[in-house]
Amino acid sequence: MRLKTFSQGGVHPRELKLSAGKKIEILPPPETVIIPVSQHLGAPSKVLVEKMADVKTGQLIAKSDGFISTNIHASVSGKVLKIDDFTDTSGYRRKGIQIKVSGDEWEEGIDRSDDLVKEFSFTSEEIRNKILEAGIVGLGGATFPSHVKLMVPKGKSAEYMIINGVECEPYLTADHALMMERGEQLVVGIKIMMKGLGVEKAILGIEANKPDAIQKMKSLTEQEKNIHVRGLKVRYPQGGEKQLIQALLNRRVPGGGLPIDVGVVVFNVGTVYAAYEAVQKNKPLIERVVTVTGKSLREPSNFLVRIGTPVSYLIEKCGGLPADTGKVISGGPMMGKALTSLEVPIVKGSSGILLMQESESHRKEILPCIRCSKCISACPMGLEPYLLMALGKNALFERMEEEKVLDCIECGSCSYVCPSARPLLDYIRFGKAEVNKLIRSRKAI
Amino acid sequence: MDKLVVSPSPHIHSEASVPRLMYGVIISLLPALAVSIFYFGIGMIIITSVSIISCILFEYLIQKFILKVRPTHLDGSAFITGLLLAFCLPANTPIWMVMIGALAAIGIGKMTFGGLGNNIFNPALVGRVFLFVSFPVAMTSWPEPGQWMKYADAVTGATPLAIMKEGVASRTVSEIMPEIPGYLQLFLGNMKGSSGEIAAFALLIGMLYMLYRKIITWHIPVSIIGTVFLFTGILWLINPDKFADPLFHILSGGLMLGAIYMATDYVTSPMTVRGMWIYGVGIGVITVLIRIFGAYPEGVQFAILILNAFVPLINKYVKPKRFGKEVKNG
Amino acid sequence: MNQIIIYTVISLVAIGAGAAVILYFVAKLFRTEEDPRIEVVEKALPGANCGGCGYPGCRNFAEVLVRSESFDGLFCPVGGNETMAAVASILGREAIEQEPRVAVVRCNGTPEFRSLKTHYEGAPTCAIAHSLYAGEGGCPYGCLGLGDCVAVCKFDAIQMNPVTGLPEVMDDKCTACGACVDACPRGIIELRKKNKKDRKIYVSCINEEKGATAKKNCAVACIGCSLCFKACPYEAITMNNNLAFIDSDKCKLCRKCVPVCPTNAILEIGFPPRKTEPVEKVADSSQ
Amino acid sequence: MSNLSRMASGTRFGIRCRVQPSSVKALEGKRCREILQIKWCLQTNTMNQWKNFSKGLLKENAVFALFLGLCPTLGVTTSAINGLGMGLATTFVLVMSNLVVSLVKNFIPDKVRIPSFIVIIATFVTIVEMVMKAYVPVLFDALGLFIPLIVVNCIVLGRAEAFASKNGVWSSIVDGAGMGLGFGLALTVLGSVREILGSGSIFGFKFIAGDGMLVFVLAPGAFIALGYLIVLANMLKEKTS
Amino acid sequence: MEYILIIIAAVFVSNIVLNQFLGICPFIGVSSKVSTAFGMTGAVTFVMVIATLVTYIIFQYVLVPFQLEYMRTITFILVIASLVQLVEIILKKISPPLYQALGIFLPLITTNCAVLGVAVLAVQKDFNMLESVVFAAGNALGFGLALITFSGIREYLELKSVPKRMKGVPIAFIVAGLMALAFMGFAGMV
Amino acid sequence: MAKKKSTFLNMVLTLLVITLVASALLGSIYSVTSEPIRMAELAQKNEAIQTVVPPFDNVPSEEVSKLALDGDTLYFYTARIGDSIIGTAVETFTNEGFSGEIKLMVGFRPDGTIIDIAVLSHAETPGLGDKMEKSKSAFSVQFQDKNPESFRLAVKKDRGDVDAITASTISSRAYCDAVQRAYDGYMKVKKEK
Ligand SMILES: Cc1cc2nc3c(=O)[nH]c(=O)nc-3n(C[C@H](O)[C@H](O)[C@H](O)COP(=O)(O)O)c2cc1C
Ligand SMILES: Cc1cc2nc3c(=O)[nH]c(=O)nc-3n(C[C@H](O)[C@H](O)[C@H](O)COP(=O)(O)O)c2cc1C
Ligand SMILES: Cc1cc2nc3c(=O)[nH]c(=O)nc-3n(C[C@H](O)[C@H](O)[C@H](O)COP(=O)(O)O)c2cc1C
Ligand SMILES: Cc1cc2nc3c(=O)[nH]c(=O)nc-3n(C[C@H](O)[C@H](O)[C@H](O)CO)c2cc1C
Ligand code: SF4
Ligand code: SF4
Ligand code: SF4
Ligand code: SF4
Ligand code: FES
Repeated sequence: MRLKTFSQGGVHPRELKLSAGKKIEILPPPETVIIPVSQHLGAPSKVLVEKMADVKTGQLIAKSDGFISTNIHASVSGKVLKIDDFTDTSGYRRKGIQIKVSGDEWEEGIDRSDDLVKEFSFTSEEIRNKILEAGIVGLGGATFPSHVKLMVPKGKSAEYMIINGVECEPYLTADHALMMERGEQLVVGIKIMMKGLGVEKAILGIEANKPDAIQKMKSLTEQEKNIHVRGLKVRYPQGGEKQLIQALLNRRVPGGGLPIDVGVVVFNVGTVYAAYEAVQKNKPLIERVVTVTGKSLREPSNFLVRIGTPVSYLIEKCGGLPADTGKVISGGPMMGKALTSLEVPIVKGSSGILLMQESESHRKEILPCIRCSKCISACPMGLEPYLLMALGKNALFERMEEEKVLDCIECGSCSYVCPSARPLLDYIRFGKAEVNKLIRSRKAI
Repeated sequence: MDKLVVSPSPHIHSEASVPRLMYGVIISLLPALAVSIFYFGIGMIIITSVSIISCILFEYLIQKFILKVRPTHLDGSAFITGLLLAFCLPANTPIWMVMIGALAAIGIGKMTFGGLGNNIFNPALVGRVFLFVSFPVAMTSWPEPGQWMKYADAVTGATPLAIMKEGVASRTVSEIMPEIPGYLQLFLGNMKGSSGEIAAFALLIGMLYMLYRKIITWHIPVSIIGTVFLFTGILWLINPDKFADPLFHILSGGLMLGAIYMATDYVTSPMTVRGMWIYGVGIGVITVLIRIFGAYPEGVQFAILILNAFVPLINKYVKPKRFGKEVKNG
Repeated sequence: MNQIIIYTVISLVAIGAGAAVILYFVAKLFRTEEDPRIEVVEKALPGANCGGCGYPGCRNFAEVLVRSESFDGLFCPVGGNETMAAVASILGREAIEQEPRVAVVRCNGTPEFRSLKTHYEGAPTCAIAHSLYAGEGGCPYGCLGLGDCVAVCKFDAIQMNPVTGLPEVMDDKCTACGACVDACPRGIIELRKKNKKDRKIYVSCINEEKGATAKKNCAVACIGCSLCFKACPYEAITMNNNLAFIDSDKCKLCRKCVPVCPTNAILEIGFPPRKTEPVEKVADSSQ
Repeated sequence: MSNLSRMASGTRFGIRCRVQPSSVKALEGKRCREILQIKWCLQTNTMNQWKNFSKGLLKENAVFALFLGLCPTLGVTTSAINGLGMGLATTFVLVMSNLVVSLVKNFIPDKVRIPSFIVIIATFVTIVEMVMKAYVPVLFDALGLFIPLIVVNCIVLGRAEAFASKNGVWSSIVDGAGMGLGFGLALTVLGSVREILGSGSIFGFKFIAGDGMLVFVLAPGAFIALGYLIVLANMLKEKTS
Repeated sequence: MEYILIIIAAVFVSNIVLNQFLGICPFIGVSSKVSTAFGMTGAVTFVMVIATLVTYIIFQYVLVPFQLEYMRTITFILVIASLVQLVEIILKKISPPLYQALGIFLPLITTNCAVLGVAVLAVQKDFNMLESVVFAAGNALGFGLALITFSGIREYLELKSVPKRMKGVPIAFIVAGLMALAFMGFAGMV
Repeated sequence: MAKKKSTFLNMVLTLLVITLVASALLGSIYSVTSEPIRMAELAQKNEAIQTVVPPFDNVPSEEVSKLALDGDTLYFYTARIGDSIIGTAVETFTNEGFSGEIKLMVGFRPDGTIIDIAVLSHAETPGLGDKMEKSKSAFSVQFQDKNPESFRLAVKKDRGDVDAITASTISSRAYCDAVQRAYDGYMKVKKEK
């Protein structure tokens, strides 16, 4: 059977999954961690602890402060050193809690064992609460608070839950490793989330470059009538939820809409695993799987890392920073953010740390657009990146809005293919921000 | 590591680059060039090299001394312009005329608009039509193929299309056909015509190469050739005495060269697939109209230029299929 | 022949008068109400209806003029400046006499004072760099040096200095149109009162971070120490969020604040040299 | 602003005057009893008159700067002589209609201003038409349709409206002459360029054997040549100012 | 068939703008936006047809009988000017939306050579009344075709990096020249 | 002096006066120029007639006969010396030109032999089709002293006897067409007489 994929646009960069097949290595906590209070989409959490207070691993240290917001827990035990502004990935300074680690003392009631707990008897209400309590956010990158996604808005109904095991970004293998090592727990997690959401059907989508994961998840779900595992043709950005839904169900999320508009909710495998731990083991989201990789890195690895660990610590564990590093990226090469400093902490949304060699770190010279329309063919959303960039350059934001700039999922396929190396997405992203401003000011009137 | 490089995503880039694309086109033109040299010998070599060198030189001079920007004359696009300009001239065109054509192509057609990527009209065709209108006598006398060592002194005659056009005024198609080389000869390029347009098979090989390298998509060539085939086919069915058959129209004249290389120029063709179809059908229809009802025996060059003018409107009104626009809930 | 003349006269007069009569009555019959100023403005325009202004006809141009907020980009090539001045006076839009102002760039982060920690390679505009990250020097308030302000200036009054990496305003060309102020994503540029001989005294920094943080990224940052605030005899200086600001309307150019600044963040421009040079504090602080 | 300059440049007394405030300043202190007299002093200022005339040649050239009257510009300039002829014909109409309009301006109610001006202009155009037909039929044939079209040449009506209807007789004539000659100059230059490139001759004098680049005699060449000429004129303007 | 030929000739073969050099001022002046070009085309079509009809009648039934052909120019322009004003006044009252769409272009048309030119040409070519009207409509279409494509190109060039000196009118002329070059392909078709 | 108000009376009066003056002026200039105009037109015609027929002593432009043909009209001007007809100039036309109508004046001897041909008006391309003018090329010379009865008025491509102007077959064809029409018309008129 021909493998499915989404029908429009997309690219296929070299996969370079250097850390594929590596076991997840559990890293001990570093000396100090910095836990930002805004690791998720929505309102920053409200700090509950004070300077010099003692905290235990898993203790609630910042509380959800709004409907779209969530809890934050101490990922280590020790003393709060400072509550101050710390440099984040962008080089801007934002509020965070710095903890000096001493020992590893855990909060009461957390089950730290590896035993698989299959049974559960919670209502969906209870599941949602536990997920909020545990501070779970989407680990697929957008860090949207997961309990919000479990609440289906009135007038809409969820029919399918889709679990995103696509991992379409080159280099990254965190989800792959998770599926290989914690498959059983995942299946339980899926059932929990289905219950929480109140849906009957779930589909797990995995790209064909992870045959072992497909194999494994298929065999684990053989007994489950309602959970299907589907292999998908390798194509970026299949992991984007709109593309994934279209690939699996051939439903198209309308422009400006949410997956729920077509009866679907999408979760990343990491999110589902975190939900399992939260519900069955009472364990809040204080650690996550991170891929540390790069062509020159001595030992690309998958780590289970405490939130707040500095990036430099991870790199040390992989054999140190290679001399020819030109760029360090948090996330994958297509969507990740370039770091300005190696002292920034791992946060809930960090899926990988990628070290680029000096020679591949630089952008090519920008040439004039030759209207080859390759960006249009690559755009999975059917936009016209060349036009959007031209409009953005000329500050014609109203026309950008007409040209549906807000539909852009920032996948970067357009910039990737452009033979003239035009910074298309840079301008589009900027345009999106300006258009959003426009819309807000219009609403204000 | 000195300083960390910071830039927005994406952080990797495909292999594609402008020079790679352009040199790909040039490679795909080599078979046709070889065939043309086979038939027109020294004349072909002279006009091709003069045309390419002058295009590159004019691009360099204009960028360096008039526009005062960094010259990009070696990115391959001026090379293609020169090559294609030579391809649509008779192989006995005087050198000074070729140079005027190159100046019109690069100076008026390209640099006036700001260089690569900014022009509205296909530069090579601007050069070609500029010459055609300026020197119609020289531009309508075609050397006989096979005169190896002859250049300016080559024996000239009319192209199959011109013979047909002149002929149908007073005779039937079947009476004219004997004066025209057979279809196999047309396919192999053994006819009078612009130096590079003659060999259909070599141009087709080039097209396959470009399709394989994903330099162009099939939509424009297929829509143009298909339209010409259909339109002339209908006319032919209506009155085979007055209108030549579709195969003749496809194999003769500059249709192949135009459809495969000139109409597909990125800069001057539409951006979306539906736009390409509109553009291709438009070129096909106008080509046939000019060939059959107009004053000139050949119309591809004008048809492409005319549709070039419509490309901005096409791009304005024909949008790609937006994701999630038309389909809701399954 | 005379007959021809008579016919000529009769027919032309008939056509002309007929047209006038018809027009008059039709105009009466189909009268519409509108802003009376449009009529007046239209009269002031040349009436050539040439479309040179970019609008289809003088009347339409008049409507646009009456509706418009400012005359930016509106110009009648036939009538020229005089006509536009006449229109302005009809619409009561004569430029309000204002104290002349000039744009001032309030960042002093040249490479010698601000070491660059990263290298930016995104789209070369300040707006995009600003939305991406804090900048190559690490100061989240400092100039990004990519020249959005230069690009928008219609008068070529602002240019990038390749040595300092900072934009420089040429006071004589600047019209204080404020385009650069709007263009700078960091709000570095301010329109300040224009003084005699283009003299000016201003705090060339807008960093609101705590002194230590600010100083770590840039040796000439304002650290909010309030020394200048205390030194100013005219209450021209205000302190806000760790940042001193000199109000150009209150400043009397006495130069008292300049030498007291420990980081040399206050610049004096256009003055003759002082008799006693202020101590070179910058040099030692940057070591 | 002094009373004097306000009177001269404003509309306060129902009079508009095309003077820069700076030139008014020069006149301040002179004793002019009546505002009308001020106007008169200004208009007879010879320096001003020269400026008035010369602006049409380059700075406010109808073709190169204002982009008006383009149809005849492109249509008749297949040769230098045609351009010159058309330029002179237009100048005649411009001068005459400016003259008449400035004479009668005060008798014409506003509502019929435009129709009246049109009639005046059309009269002179028809006169040109008849005279040409009678005495230079060859030129008339070459210019063809574009002679009657002088009526709708925006420049003519534009000057009548913008200048002659607000100014005195003498300066209106000068203005018309300047504008017209500027127009003629543009046409002659364009005609020469097209003739040189297109036919290898100038004012009918052939200097290369054979044909030139035909394209310049035809429509496309007209547009292209004018496009580049405008660029050159702009560069010249920048240099002179 | 004859009427179709008249239209094809007017639209493509001897396009009023690209080949006959009429109506160049609005072609250059009012072509920076496609939407404006559409409005202008509508207005020109309207006025051109009516004006040609009225001038035809006046010429054939007033000027010719009295042997006043030499008065052609002056009467035509008078008629056209009044007509345009009339249409404008009426349109403004009876259909404000239509006035908004077309009416604002009307004053511009008085001084448009194309209208007077077509009226004169129709008389010169000895067309009958219907032919004159078709001729006028065809020319209006030709004007529209050229104007709309041209405005499309100019709008597009706004987003491109045309050299500073060429920006605006000069590049417009070059584009018009190249369009004229392309349209020469239609030569001899009728 | 104050401007006139826009009252109805003023408006009509103004227009009346202006049109009155304008028309009077025009009328008088017309009466002055109409004669020269007529003369100029006649001179043009006579000049053409003179070039295509031998010297005559009558006024051929007053000895006109017409023949309606193909939607247009042929004009015949007879040239005489004394009473004997020495030639006829035929004003002919064709619509087959490269760009529209071409008008020729063709001179015939009474036996139908072509004396000479002059071009009255055309819109052919300068440098190409306009070579039909005598001043531009020798194309028209080949028609002199040929009798269309034996000389086939068609370009060689169409199996005629005329050498076409280089790269202007269309104009040449049209030219032949016009001459042929003149000849046919002339023969027809002669037969009827
Ligand atoms: C303002 C906002 C509201 C959302 N509301 C819902 C919701 O009600 N239900 C839901 O399932 N997801 C909701 N989402 C989450 C999105 O569907 C999506 O999962 C999230 O934005 C991350 O997707 P991405 O990583 O593909 O960008 C919301 C997201 C945003 C930004
Ligand atoms: C271009 C693009 C690529 C993405 N790739 C992946 C991916 O490979 N794996 C993944 O889990 N989520 C990916 N996402 C995020 C998903 O769209 C979606 O937000 C996520 O699956 C929702 O689950 P979560 O809320 O549990 O994170 C991608 C998003 C975008 C816009
Ligand atoms: C700008 C231009 C103008 C032309 N003008 C004429 C013309 O006036 N008369 C004509 O017969 N052909 C004219 N042609 C037609 C071409 O010369 C055409 O090739 C010719 O009709 C066919 O060639 P042939 O005459 O050598 O057979 C013109 C072509 C061009 C490009
Ligand atoms: C597929 C392809 C076709 C091209 N065809 C032409 C052509 O027909 N004429 C030409 O001048 N340049 C051609 N070029 C080169 C280049 O795109 C052209 O010079 C631009 O129009 C200059 O801006 C072509 C390039 C490509 C990639
Ligand atoms: S980044 Fe946006 S515009 Fe570019 S390809 Fe992706 S969705 Fe399309
Ligand atoms: S891929 Fe690049 S060069 Fe091609 S159309 Fe898009 S922006 Fe232009
Ligand atoms: S943009 Fe305006 S305010 Fe800024 S420097 Fe230029 S003229 Fe001055
Ligand atoms: S002052 Fe502002 S706009 Fe100008 S270069 Fe600096 S950051 Fe950019
Ligand atoms: S001169 Fe023809 S429209 Fe202006």
